[in-house]
Amino acid sequence: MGQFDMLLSPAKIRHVEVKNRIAVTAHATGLNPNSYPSDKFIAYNAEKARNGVGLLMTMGSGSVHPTSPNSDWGGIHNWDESILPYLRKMSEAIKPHGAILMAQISHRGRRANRDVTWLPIYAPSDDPEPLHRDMPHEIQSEDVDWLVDAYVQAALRLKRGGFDGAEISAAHGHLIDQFWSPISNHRSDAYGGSLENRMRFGMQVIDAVRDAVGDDFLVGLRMTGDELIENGLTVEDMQQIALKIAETGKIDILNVIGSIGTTEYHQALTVPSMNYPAGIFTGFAASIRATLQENGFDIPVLACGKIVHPLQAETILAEGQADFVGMNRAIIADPEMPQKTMDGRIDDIRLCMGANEGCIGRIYVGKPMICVQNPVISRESELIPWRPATAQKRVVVVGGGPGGLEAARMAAERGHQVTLLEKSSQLGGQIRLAGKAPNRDAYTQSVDWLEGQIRKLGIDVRLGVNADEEDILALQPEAVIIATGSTARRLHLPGADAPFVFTARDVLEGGEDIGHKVLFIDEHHHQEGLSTAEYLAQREHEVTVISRLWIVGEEIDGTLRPDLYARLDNLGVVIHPNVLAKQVEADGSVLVENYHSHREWTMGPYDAIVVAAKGVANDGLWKKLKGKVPELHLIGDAVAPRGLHDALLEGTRVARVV
Amino acid sequence: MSFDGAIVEPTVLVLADKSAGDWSTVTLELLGDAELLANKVGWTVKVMVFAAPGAVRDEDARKLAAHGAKEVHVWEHEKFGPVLVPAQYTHTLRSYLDESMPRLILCPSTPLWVEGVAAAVAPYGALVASDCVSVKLNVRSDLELVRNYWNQKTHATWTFSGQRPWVVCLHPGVAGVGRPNPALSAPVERHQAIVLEENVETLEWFPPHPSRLDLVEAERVVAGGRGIGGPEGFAELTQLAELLHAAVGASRVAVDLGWIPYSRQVGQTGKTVRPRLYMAFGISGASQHLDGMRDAETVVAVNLDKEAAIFSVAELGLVGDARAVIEELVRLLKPSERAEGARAGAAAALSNV
Amino acid sequence: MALRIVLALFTLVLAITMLGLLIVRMRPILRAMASARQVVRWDQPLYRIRSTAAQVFGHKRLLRQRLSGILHLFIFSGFVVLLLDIIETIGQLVYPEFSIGPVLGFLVDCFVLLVLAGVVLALYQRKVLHPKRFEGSDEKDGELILGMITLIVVGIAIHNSFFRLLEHPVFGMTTSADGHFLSYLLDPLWVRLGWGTPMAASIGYSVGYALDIGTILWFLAYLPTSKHLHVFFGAPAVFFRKLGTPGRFLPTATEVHSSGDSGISATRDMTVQPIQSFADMTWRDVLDLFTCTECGRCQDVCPAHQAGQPLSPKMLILDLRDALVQQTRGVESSVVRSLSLAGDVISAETLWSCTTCGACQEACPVFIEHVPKIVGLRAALVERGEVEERPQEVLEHWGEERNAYGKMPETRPAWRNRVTYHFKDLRRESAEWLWFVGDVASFDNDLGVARSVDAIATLLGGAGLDVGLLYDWEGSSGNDVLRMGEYGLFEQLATENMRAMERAQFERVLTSDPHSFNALRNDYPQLGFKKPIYHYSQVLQQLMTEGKVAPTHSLGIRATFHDPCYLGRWNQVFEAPRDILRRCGVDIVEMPRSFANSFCCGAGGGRMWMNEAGMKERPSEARIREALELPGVTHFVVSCPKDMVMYSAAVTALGCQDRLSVVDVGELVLESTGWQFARTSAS
Amino acid sequence: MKVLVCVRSDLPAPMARVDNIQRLMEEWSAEWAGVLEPSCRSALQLAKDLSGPSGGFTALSYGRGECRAALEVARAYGAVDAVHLQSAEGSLRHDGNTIARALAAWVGERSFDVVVCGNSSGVGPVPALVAGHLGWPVVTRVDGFKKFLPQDDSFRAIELTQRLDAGWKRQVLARYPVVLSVQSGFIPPQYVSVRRRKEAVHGLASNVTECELPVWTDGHAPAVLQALTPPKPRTKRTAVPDAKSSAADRLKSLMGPAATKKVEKPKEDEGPRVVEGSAVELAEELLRFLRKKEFLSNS
Repeated sequence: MGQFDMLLSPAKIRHVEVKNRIAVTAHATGLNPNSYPSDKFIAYNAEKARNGVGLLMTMGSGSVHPTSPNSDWGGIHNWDESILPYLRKMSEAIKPHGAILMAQISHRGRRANRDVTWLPIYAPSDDPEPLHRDMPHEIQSEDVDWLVDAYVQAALRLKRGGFDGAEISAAHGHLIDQFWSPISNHRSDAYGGSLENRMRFGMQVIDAVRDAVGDDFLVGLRMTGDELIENGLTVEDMQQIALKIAETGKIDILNVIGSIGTTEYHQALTVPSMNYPAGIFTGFAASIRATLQENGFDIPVLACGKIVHPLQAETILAEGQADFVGMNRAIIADPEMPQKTMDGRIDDIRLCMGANEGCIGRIYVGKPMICVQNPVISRESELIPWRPATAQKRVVVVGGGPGGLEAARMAAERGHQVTLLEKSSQLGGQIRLAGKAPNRDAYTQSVDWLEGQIRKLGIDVRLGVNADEEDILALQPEAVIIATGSTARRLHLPGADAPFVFTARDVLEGGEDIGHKVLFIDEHHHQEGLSTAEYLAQREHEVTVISRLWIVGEEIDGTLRPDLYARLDNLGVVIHPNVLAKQVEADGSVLVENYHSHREWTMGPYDAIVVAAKGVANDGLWKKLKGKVPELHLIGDAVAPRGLHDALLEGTRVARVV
Repeated sequence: MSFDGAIVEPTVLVLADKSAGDWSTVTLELLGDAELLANKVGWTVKVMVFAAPGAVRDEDARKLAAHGAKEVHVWEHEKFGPVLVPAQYTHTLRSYLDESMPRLILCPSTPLWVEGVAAAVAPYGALVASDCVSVKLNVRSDLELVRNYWNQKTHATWTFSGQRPWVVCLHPGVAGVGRPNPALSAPVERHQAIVLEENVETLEWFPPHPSRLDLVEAERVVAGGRGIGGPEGFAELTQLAELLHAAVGASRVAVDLGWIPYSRQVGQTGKTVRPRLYMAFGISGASQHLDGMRDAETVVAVNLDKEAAIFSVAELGLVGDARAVIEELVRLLKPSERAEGARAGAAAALSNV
Repeated sequence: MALRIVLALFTLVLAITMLGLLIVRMRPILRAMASARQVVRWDQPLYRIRSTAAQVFGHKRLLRQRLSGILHLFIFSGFVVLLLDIIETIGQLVYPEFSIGPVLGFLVDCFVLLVLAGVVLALYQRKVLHPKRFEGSDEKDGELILGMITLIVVGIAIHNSFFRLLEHPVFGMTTSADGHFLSYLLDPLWVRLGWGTPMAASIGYSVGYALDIGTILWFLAYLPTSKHLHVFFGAPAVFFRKLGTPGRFLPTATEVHSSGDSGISATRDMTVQPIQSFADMTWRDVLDLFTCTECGRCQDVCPAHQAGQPLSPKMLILDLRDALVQQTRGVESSVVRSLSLAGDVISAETLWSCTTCGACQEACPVFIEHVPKIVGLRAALVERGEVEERPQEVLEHWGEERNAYGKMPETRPAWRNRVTYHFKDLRRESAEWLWFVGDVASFDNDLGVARSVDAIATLLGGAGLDVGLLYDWEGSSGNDVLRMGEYGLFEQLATENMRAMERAQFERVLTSDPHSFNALRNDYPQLGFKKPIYHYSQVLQQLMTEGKVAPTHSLGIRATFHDPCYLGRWNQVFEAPRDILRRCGVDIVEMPRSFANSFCCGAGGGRMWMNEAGMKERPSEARIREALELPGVTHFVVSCPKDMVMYSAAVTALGCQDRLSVVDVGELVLESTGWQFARTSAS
Repeated sequence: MKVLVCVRSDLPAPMARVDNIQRLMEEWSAEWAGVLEPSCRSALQLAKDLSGPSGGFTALSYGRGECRAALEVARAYGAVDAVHLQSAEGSLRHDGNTIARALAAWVGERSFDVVVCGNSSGVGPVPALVAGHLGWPVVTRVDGFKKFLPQDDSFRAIELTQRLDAGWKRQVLARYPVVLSVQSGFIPPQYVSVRRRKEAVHGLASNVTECELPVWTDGHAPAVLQALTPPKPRTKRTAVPDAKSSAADRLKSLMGPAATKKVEKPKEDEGPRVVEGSAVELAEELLRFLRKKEFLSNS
């Protein structure tokens, strides 16, 4: 066990002992349509506690006042007494598992969205939030009292609801941060100007909350370590702020993140995706912790931001960068991660790959969260109670992509005798291809995990088998699952059969001699589009991208798109939105039109034209087998070409009924 | 200030460690802490170095200045060879303290310094704390130390007060090195050290050798298993170990096959090691082997089998032929002929002492 | 008349000399036995007589090796006949008319032929087959003896045949039918050769007589310096062997009864003594040294010997015997005196090689008890502090943390977190059963061990058995400690465990580890422990009989079962695990070495924690190879956590995981019931 | 040669957790017997070897009652005298200076030739402080002794091997009186069986000499133990982006070199990593890793 001595050791926050250093920080889930903690939300949190999370913070951006509504993204409203029964239900469901339970309370200030309650939004100054651009009302000194009181009442409700503590959010450009930060505070009264003045509002909140809740309740503070925005707060500012907060003795734990949610780019950065290094913000936590310690303060510091592996977490703790590690997405991808760590089953952990397209990305667009690689998440009631097979069957799975792998894994777990046939020489299907694109290699972790599990289960895997009808019937299967995926789609354009027209898959598979000057037609709109363009640009191609949409790569997750745009720009890729390709000429030029005005013109000529489009379902085998085997199922791209999550979900669903 | 008649200077004396070519990491860590303390109460940071004549150049001293040293005192003697012995500097240190007693002495918490410094300061009644993690001055200007107890499983906080000189030995690697300020400089003073050997006299020196390095206390271990192919593989591994200043270990299979003696076996039926770096070559990682090395800080493994269990504990896993990788490493790490000559010269000089 | 007087005189002189020599040579041996420590072996006299008869006359053990058993039986039977012949021959010397009658005479001649056949077979075995087990034995001695036997039986035939030629002319008798049919064949030959004259026949008779009686007397005097002392000592050795379960190490109350003290605890220290000198051995140990027939069957079955380690049980006995002989012969140079038995006579490496599997004792036709001697000698090393670094560390862990792994005692029940079944806490509650889990099952991180413990727990839980654990009150049973010769530590561990078990309320004990099973079942009772002890295979068998554990589908696999030394050989539990396997639909294929002849995994007697350097082939790997020879066998079934550790490693080392999987009996039972571990989620 | 060996007690290694230690200090320190600190076992072996088959040696411990186990083992190793310096508080509460001064005072009044001390990790200051107070030389990290020289009065010395930094060793000639320190495992100790321990206990009751630990009263404030806590690693001075640079540059430095490079590079972040390639590539990868982890200098 010595490997995780620090991670699994208990630690104290004020009067409370936390059983280990694994924390989940408060995050949005989109699971609360009425803005009260839903049963689904409670079960989601309880599952984390049951699997051994030591410090469980919940209710991301839990709103303290109607001027900061949360229901646009399924968040919680901690505005009045009506939430109390829900809070009690929550603490009763979670606390018996031994986790320390805290919840976030916040006012989002100018970041709030007015069109839920249709109340004006409030901010230190009348600058709009660059993201949604709603104009706020400047907070008057007489407003401070009711704002502070909103925090106090919310904290008291948590206390009465059986929670162990409240975390005041001063991160992500929420109200307290808005006061702190020169980018949003241009006041000249007692709440603006000097750092002391800018901190005044936050200090009032801290004082009032602590006075109200008393000594036996935890009060934490979430803050950024560096806003990483021009003219914003730097780590040195934050060290000073942390020191001043520590001096009050009223805050029990500091939760340090990085960035600020003010622009698309910074909002993405707060939830660093696979495009960023792991543990990107732990240095900030460390700097703040060091400052506190050098000045004799012993407040525990929590670090977060892409902490995905228990070994990484252990190093962070052992090097004294933090006292707790927030591992949100890691625990979303594998709720059993803490337990598996305790059991030393490290290679059984499904590692978060930072895809974001299931969790935070969906929440930002108002949809409930899922996990792109773990189909169980937020379908706990459907998928957790699985039953061993009543009779063992010979199951043949055709196709070793994610859907086939998951189907094979689950069927074998249930006790079936599974044979997995894969055409190529390796498992993983198109995910392996996707992993070849720049910054996308982490995407293959999803199939790496499945492959590892498949090996442990001892499934009969046959590689290099291009199975036809006879091959399958020869195996005398009692059930056949077809997961043969999709093939690349070629556009039906005049001239598109020219030898210099390639598909994105041709590019990633390599081996094609693609000319220097490339027109990239993005009809895929997800990662296969722009990431392949980046792949070409990295290899010194001169790339022009056209897309008929006005948000190019619209299906790419909102937290991955901004820095992809940034990288494409650095590589000199030119992007034309609203442009539809009409015809490919023999000389390599392309007739295009404006998608809205239908004005036509010719682009090029180009040495090569690369087309990214949705695939074509590869279901020939399925059609041939219909009626010839007792049970036949079709899953994943072979049903309709979609993505990783659909394949996994269909794979696991079908494996539960064979 | 005075202590039993002696004048106590408002200085922090840092004992600098320069055993392997450059300043050790802990020296720079010590300077970081010294500077922090000194800035708080207006002390001066002085650095003391013991070295063979010419071993410390002025640019070496500049590096110390960049990390906060205000004065650098180099004590030189022909007998200070490539490895320093505690007893050799005790007299020099003691005679220096006779003249100028610093408020605080900071040194690395390694056997070389703890035992030598303690012997030197005992007559002055100094308060000594070894294996410290951090040191700071509290509100009453007492020294507050956090010390490692029981293999770093427990921390103890001690306070030093009063007029006696304080000696704090800092555990290497816990503080980290701060950002240097290349603009700073410090005067360098060179002195002749005093080495007395009348009571304890050196008869013979034994240079380090991987097969003699104690596995249990080694900071680095390179271990071989079945995958390195035979006793010749171990000969090469030993060469690599020499280049990396590591001890040689082995898996049970290699020992059973008679490629290397049992004393080198790591595992449940061998030694339990906890080095900072453990490099496993051609070891598949049976649970009985993992038992003996899972507490290593950083594990690197080279194995042909992609599925080998050793990769589950390795921070870096390399899939390939262990023997070939060892050969490559030896080739890449082998110092040039010139450096080789210098090394041999140093060894020869020592054996003449 | 003169002939008879000459022969009588010859016989008398020779008899006095040779018997004198016999006495002179036997005395030191008997004296050594007398000065050795006492142990009483008179319990169950009737059974002892019966079994001695079966072993001596029935050759029960000897016949396990067909050829040598039969040839020995031939030769041995000759010795019985020898008595008849001596009676007849000496009788005829006194009174020529004396005869044992035609029937017995016929028998004598039959046996003469049998013995000759035996000798021929023996020579064939020694010279042609030359089995490895004879390596290190005194072959000259063996051949000399065979020669003597030949001389004797040839002598018998000769003097009997010449006697017939002398009957009438010399002794003046009427020719009688004495049944010596060989004489009818030989007489014509003598006559043809012209040796039928009274003079020649007298000479022939005398030669035959001298060959017969002379060799017999010479043989008697020769015996004390030869391995053939077993002629005298064999039967007593069998008679005075240790009875009861073989696995008991500590002496019983009756065995130490006559040593004069009343309480057991007071005498235990005296009876289990490190063997520093021969005086520390029991008389039985000394008897063993001189009973050894050098047949080498022990060496043949010894796992340490096969692994190329320095131990041979045979050589150990012979080396001790030679050392004792040197001492008794009065070679009392200071060099000899200063030699320590453990270390000098028998090297430390030899002693630490032993796995205490007991195969040697099981194979020994004269019931020599090797293991107690090895352990006693180990104890001498332990008392002198000569313990290798690694086992030393383990002994210290046993002393300080009461487990071999040096883990916190509180973490002993940590394995429990893996299973959902709730075990009672016997520190507070009472239960019908105590599960004494043991060190390996509690602490070893081998995946197979975890699997098997989980399976057993799930089965017990599923069957609704009322089971409790001692939690941190449990300590190592000390079985290995005792066999490593650290007696004091064993006593300490056993006392603490027994104190804990006295405080807890339960009816019976279930063990999952045959080593704990052995200590609790056999040695703890000598310290006063009284509760019944079961191995989990026995409990599962019972539960299956009662229908509480019911296989729902037949596994339909071919498997081989490995008998753990401490379950099978030492405790005679062979059937329970096999029975439950059959009930689960397992087709059991026995390995050539099975049941009492099972081959040790190499972990016993503390070997699990010792250096394995210099082994040619680990016993566990040899065993796996043995199993791989069996056609169609896919599973290697174990019922001991140490076996699980050793054989999992062996299978991995041999790279045959895909051909043979090592599984616990419990796992297979669980699989056949279809019960599942309560898995927590699907992800 | 008159040999003194200083022994002390310790917790069994797996019990060394802060809650146990705190309990030990507060609740058990009077009765708790402890176990022999492992390096003292090597010290005892060295003392035994030094004093030869015929000579005995003296064992000395200090503290409250907690050294009983240590003295038992010392007796089992053959210490003829067992001395215990009794103090009102357990040895845990004393700092090294107080202990060293007390030991030196006791030793100074007697005529020992060699004082052997255990030093568990090699960084305990007590043996050297004792030597310093006595004005004797100290040979640290002894890992063997070679032979006795003729013991006439004019030249009394022993040959020892000493371990130095970085795997160096030297052989020295040390004249009496001298203080020696050993680390655990440097001198392979003999096993002490439970029976031998028990016999030693019988002898111990009548043989241990209790002395009062001299209290250091020279008017200066001593070192004070304030608290024992679970380990709370100190924050390393980790390199964070320079707050003075622009936000874009700060971000760039957080992203590392991969962000600006055109060619793909394997990621070096997420925990364990398995790399395939030719031997040369692997070796280079390994060296890169070692440099990144500061096991090799970057030159």
